Amino acid sequence: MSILYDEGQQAIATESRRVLDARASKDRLLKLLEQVGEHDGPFWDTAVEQGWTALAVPEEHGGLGLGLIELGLVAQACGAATAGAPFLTPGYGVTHALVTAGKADLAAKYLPQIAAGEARGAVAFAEGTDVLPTSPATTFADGKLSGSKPAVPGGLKAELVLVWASGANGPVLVIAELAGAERKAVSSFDNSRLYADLTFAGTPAAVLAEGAAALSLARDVLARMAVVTAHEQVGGAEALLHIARDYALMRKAFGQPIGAFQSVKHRISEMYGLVEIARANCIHAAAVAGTDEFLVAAADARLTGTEAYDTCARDCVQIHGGIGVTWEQGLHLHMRRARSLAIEQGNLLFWEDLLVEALTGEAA
Amino acid sequence: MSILYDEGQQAIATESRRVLDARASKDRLLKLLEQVGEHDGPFWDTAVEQGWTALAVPEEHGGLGLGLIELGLVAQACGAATAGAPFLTPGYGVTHALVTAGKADLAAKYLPQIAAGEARGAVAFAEGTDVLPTSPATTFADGKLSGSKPAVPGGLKAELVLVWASGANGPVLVIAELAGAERKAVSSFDNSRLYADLTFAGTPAAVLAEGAAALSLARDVLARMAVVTAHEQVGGAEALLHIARDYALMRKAFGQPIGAFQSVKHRISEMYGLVEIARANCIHAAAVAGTDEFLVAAADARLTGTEAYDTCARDCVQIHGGIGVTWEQGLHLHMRRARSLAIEQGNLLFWEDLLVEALTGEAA
Amino acid sequence: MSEIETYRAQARAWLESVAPKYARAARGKLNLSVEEDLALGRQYMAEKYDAGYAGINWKTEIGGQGLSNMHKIAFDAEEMQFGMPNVYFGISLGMPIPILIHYGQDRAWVKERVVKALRGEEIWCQLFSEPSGGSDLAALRTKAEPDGNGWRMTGQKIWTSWAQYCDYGVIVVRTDPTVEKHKGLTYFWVDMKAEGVEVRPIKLAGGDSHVNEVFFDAVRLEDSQRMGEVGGGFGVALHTLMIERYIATDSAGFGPHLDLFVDTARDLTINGKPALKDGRIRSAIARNHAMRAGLDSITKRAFAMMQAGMQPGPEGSLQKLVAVRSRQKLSEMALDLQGNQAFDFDPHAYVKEDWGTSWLNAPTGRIAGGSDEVLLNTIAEKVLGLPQDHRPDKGVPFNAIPA
Amino acid sequence: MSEIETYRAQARAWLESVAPKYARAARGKLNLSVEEDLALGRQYMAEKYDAGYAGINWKTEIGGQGLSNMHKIAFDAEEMQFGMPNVYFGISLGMPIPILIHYGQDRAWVKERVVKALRGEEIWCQLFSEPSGGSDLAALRTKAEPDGNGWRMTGQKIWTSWAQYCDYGVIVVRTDPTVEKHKGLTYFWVDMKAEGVEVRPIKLAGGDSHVNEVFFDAVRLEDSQRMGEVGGGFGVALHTLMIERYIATDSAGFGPHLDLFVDTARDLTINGKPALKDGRIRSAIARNHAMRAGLDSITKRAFAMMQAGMQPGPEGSLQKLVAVRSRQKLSEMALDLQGNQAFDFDPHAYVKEDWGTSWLNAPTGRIAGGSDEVLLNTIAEKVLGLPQDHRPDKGVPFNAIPA
Repeated sequence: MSILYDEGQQAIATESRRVLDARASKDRLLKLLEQVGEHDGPFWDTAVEQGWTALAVPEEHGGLGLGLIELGLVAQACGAATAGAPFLTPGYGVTHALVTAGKADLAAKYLPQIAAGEARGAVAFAEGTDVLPTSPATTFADGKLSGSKPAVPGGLKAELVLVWASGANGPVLVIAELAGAERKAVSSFDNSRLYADLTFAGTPAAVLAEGAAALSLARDVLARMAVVTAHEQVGGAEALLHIARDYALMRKAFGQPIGAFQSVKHRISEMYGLVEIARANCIHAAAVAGTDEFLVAAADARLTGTEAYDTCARDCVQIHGGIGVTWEQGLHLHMRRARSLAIEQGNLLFWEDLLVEALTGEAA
Repeated sequence: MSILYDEGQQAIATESRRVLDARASKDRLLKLLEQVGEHDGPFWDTAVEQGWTALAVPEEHGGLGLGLIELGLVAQACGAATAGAPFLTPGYGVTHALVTAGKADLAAKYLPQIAAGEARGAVAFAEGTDVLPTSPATTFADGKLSGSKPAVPGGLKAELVLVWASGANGPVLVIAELAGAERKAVSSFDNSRLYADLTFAGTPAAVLAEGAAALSLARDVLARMAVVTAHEQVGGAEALLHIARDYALMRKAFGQPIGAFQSVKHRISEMYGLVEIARANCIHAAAVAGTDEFLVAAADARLTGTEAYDTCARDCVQIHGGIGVTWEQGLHLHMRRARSLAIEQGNLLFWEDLLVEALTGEAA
Repeated sequence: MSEIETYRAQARAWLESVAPKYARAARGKLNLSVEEDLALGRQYMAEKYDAGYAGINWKTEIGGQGLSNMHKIAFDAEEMQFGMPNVYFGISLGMPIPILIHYGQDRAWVKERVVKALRGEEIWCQLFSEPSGGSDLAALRTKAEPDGNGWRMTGQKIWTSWAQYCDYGVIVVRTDPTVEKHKGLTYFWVDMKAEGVEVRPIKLAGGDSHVNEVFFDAVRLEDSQRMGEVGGGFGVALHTLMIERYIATDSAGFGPHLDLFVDTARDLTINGKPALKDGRIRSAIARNHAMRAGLDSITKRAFAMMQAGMQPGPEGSLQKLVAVRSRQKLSEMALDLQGNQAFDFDPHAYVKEDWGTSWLNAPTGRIAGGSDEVLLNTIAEKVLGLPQDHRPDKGVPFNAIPA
Repeated sequence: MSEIETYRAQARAWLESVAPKYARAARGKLNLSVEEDLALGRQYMAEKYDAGYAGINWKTEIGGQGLSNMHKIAFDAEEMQFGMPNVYFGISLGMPIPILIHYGQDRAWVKERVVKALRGEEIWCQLFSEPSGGSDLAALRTKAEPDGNGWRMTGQKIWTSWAQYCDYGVIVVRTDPTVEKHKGLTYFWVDMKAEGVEVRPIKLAGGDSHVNEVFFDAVRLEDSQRMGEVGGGFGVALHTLMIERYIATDSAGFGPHLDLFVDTARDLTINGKPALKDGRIRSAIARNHAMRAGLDSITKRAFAMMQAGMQPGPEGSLQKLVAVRSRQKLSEMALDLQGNQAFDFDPHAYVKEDWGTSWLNAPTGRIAGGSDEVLLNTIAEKVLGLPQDHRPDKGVPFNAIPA
């Protein structure tokens, strides 16, 4: 649990950034914004080809046996590129659940498919505004799921879904194949996230954990996904910091680069501060995954990641002036992604309350 | 209820500012900070001499029969001068209670003394962190008060006190002469406020209102005092805005006035915005006193007044750099006053909750 | 009931009488294209003119009703609640027409334009910003060169609202590149249908295209189209922006009213508890209410002073700066509060009634009509007397400034 | 148990052994004057030196222990919890002594000074700021003119911490007014007891006087007191500030730990409900925790990198900027929360354990050792490569700049 990246991790960071830069296409991403139900195929092919789907899968199941640190670094590169598919984070959530739950048969059945990119994962915990409802309305009985989950990221095209439901005795965490569920595409401001309302009507599903074990596993999965998302947010925020910096050096007003005006200059310095604080929290959180410190560290990373990406999106656009709000220029790709990532895995209010409860023992 | 000041009101504003400027003494005020239990005698003499104590007292009781608008303008001038005595605001609270309660005998007895500056008023509503406790621990029975009120502004030297207490059937609003109470000076960061812990052990008191009437009168008194305080905050904030502006024009760094640097320039513009928004709320609140709109308008004025004074205190000191934090330079007089006024009449949290309850009907 | 109250009641009665045809509630169901909605808007403006509610506070001799600002405010307040299809005419009647009234040379022609603009038969746009200029009005490059007894104009403007539907525009161009940059500008009106004028819509981040690039290729201008002195364009432009400050105020920052935030929160829970009970939500409601109330009081006072023949204070310049910036964050919060439900998004939803479009379009509001930074500078320099930023180009002839 | 952990345990044992005499808990009862507390502090430093906990990560040949940064961090973390009387020696050992070790010419003399400073027998101060200079280091006016084989120094410094108790100081002065302003500076050490040196304490807003004005009237400096090249003073000064960045970090912004805020809130109610249940308080706790955790992780990583022989990233420069600014607002909130009870105030309360003094002294923290604005500029220019602000004085010889 070192807080300094080793050579292998640095290589993953550099390589993932390199390959995404090489294959980036703003036009493709802009087109996706106006197409409900489409994601960025080329990006996802890259992810599979690069083995990102296999990163956290144990070697005996055809994976690379790596963990949150490595996945975080990939997510950071994806965030910088406003990656056009939502499967990486929930895919990791499903993977971690399968690896941890101790159901050898399910692990053996699904993990190789996930590693190979044949099965894409979605995670359906939330109902209404509850990120992890105490007693979910979605029910599980006799091996079958009933109920619905609104606007699940990646839900429209994933093959597997990890569902938080109510069982006979308390909550259960189950895994189901989405072929057996009804999906309705949700038209959103960030359409490549493939949000879908999922309806289960007797959908076959298998139990990963029950009762208290289910709750702690679900929390762990959620916290880990939040840390991956925080890395993605840092990547996006850092990209915006650099875009703003470069524009401030190039663009002239009143006869000098706008970067020479303190309002622009100091705003960019503040962006830098938010990015570095969030990055430091991400590195720490990934390093302490699996320890008692993790939940608090995950909340710290998530809160600062969201603040950094939101603020950088606001300020980078502002620094650009008129050009910053055009469709073609594309800064709104980050602005939209900042919003979708701020909501996926639970908003600021949720994580503030969770953190304070962990720190003070006082529930909201 | 016009929102444009008439000539008389403009004259009061100009004259109160002029006389306070003429008699201002920073050294006197600085000395008071280190003396527990002393207030600025010369200032209070001025207040009495100028008839500010008589402003809101009806003419038949020796007053000027004016109201919140005029008192607000005087309070604004006092705020700019970080006036060295706390009696103006609670004095008005006591006056308004006497005028409104409809107890002719009490009004006839006390109002002339207040108008003449012979009786200075204090208001003791708060207990613990409760600004207006639902069931105060201080009790009133058989014409006598028992209990204590912590750190009452002006409590150390006032002659009269308006007390929020529990009576036989529900809350009561009573008036007592402080000669009959025990007072303990509280050493504070703004000593000329004359904070005192008041202890009543069978102190004789007279009832102004009981039950529901007491609650609505207490609320009205509190809201009116909050509007006076908001004017005082606007006066202080505006003074800091001007001090900052003047310093930014005079002080040079890197070969030019620091006011030419956008970080300083924009910060001062933001100060201006906060001052003008708070001022506009104050003018509106004073104009609608006595109408159904008043409580909401008072909360608006109070919230923006506190934000303006706090922010201007922080930023004016920051703009001054090292010199801004010296004792002699005296900006800390405003910084300290910003804090004491932010807490007297209830903090931001209290007024936020009160406002939202008025707007939505939803209690905290 | 005061005279204004009576007037307000009459106005409301008339608005209700035409609402079934024009109000947003009615139009919403029809899924009209922008062109269809505009056509309906023109009908509404004509009916409004015939009913005597157009140009309320303008002089009768140029086609107005000759009533007070208070009458105008009363009508606007009522009209706003119906969501009539008048958005296309806001700028036209807000800035260009008043400027035309003030500076136009041929008065008969001016009156004809005013009436047609009030009736919605003609629309005017305002051509200020340029690609290279950004927020620096004095850096304009579009030029007009003497051409016989008139001028020939060539160049490019950008961010021109509704230009694709406009008949005329007001424009600031450089007529003398050899003098200090803000001194070489002149103000004209231009026929948007004239030869050499090309309009290209710009698609914005939110997906719609009501702003445009406008190209001028050797467009002929008669000297009678000039408004103000040759070289006096900067002053006229500032005058236009002054008007804008008072016309374009909305303490909601042109986003949803705070009541919508309360309604949104009322139906939601945070970790199982009612959102309206949560201190964070209460704080957001309270602070925004206090801020907006302050801005509204500033506006009320400004109009009361104008009414009393006084010059309103400069605090009016705070409106857009403060309101739009806070609208942006409030909209973000309103979306976040809804959790996954916030993902359900309609890009065509009305920005004053929808948190999604309000959030997505807020940045345009913080930039259009003077960016936050320009407004802060203006307040610092014009109101508080602080020094200008360092300007290497100061005092340098325009054609000597390195591009 | 790792070697560091063992070391930490030993250190704690020793600290506990001397705590009854030196820890704040013990001293608190005695109401000591600053002078009495300082005397006790000198004793503590001597005991600490004898116990082998002084100069932990410094080379043995100049009087240190030759251990790693990790050992130093471990000891400091333990020591901080006891509140030992070491505040008077923090700057002395933090910046001047390391600079002396790096640049001092007479090594034997240097080692003697280092040991006496470590033992608390001598204290060093840092003389940078000047009345006219403010945050502009290169604008210093205190001058040293050649005088035989040495120099003669005249001028005034300000904001010098603990100068009234100091034996020596390090100072930057102008030795050549005829060159561009940052090029004419030279760095010396100075004997604070020398003839012509006068120290006048400055009373601060909080009421105490640990900073001073220092006047130099034709004070003689030997050339052997010079540190670095003639004209190289600016570089040495920046080196000093670099060290400061890593020595002086506290994610609490040198105010109370967040736990104190939680404890404060735990006992309070807001409108009758527990403060810790209120979303506004929860948000303040959560955001501050997240921010401070990030700063702590940055520091941990910086030391881990130094330990691994790498150069830590520039993000260390964020510490003071972010931490002190937020400490100011958190302290205000902590006071407001207490209502009237907050008025009860002790001006001598320890700033890290009291919201009143933390709030009142926070502004000094946002200005001393580089104001927020200077830090933001430094990050923008040195880290992000953004242009310098406009500087009319750039390239102009110092004596040609209008005062």
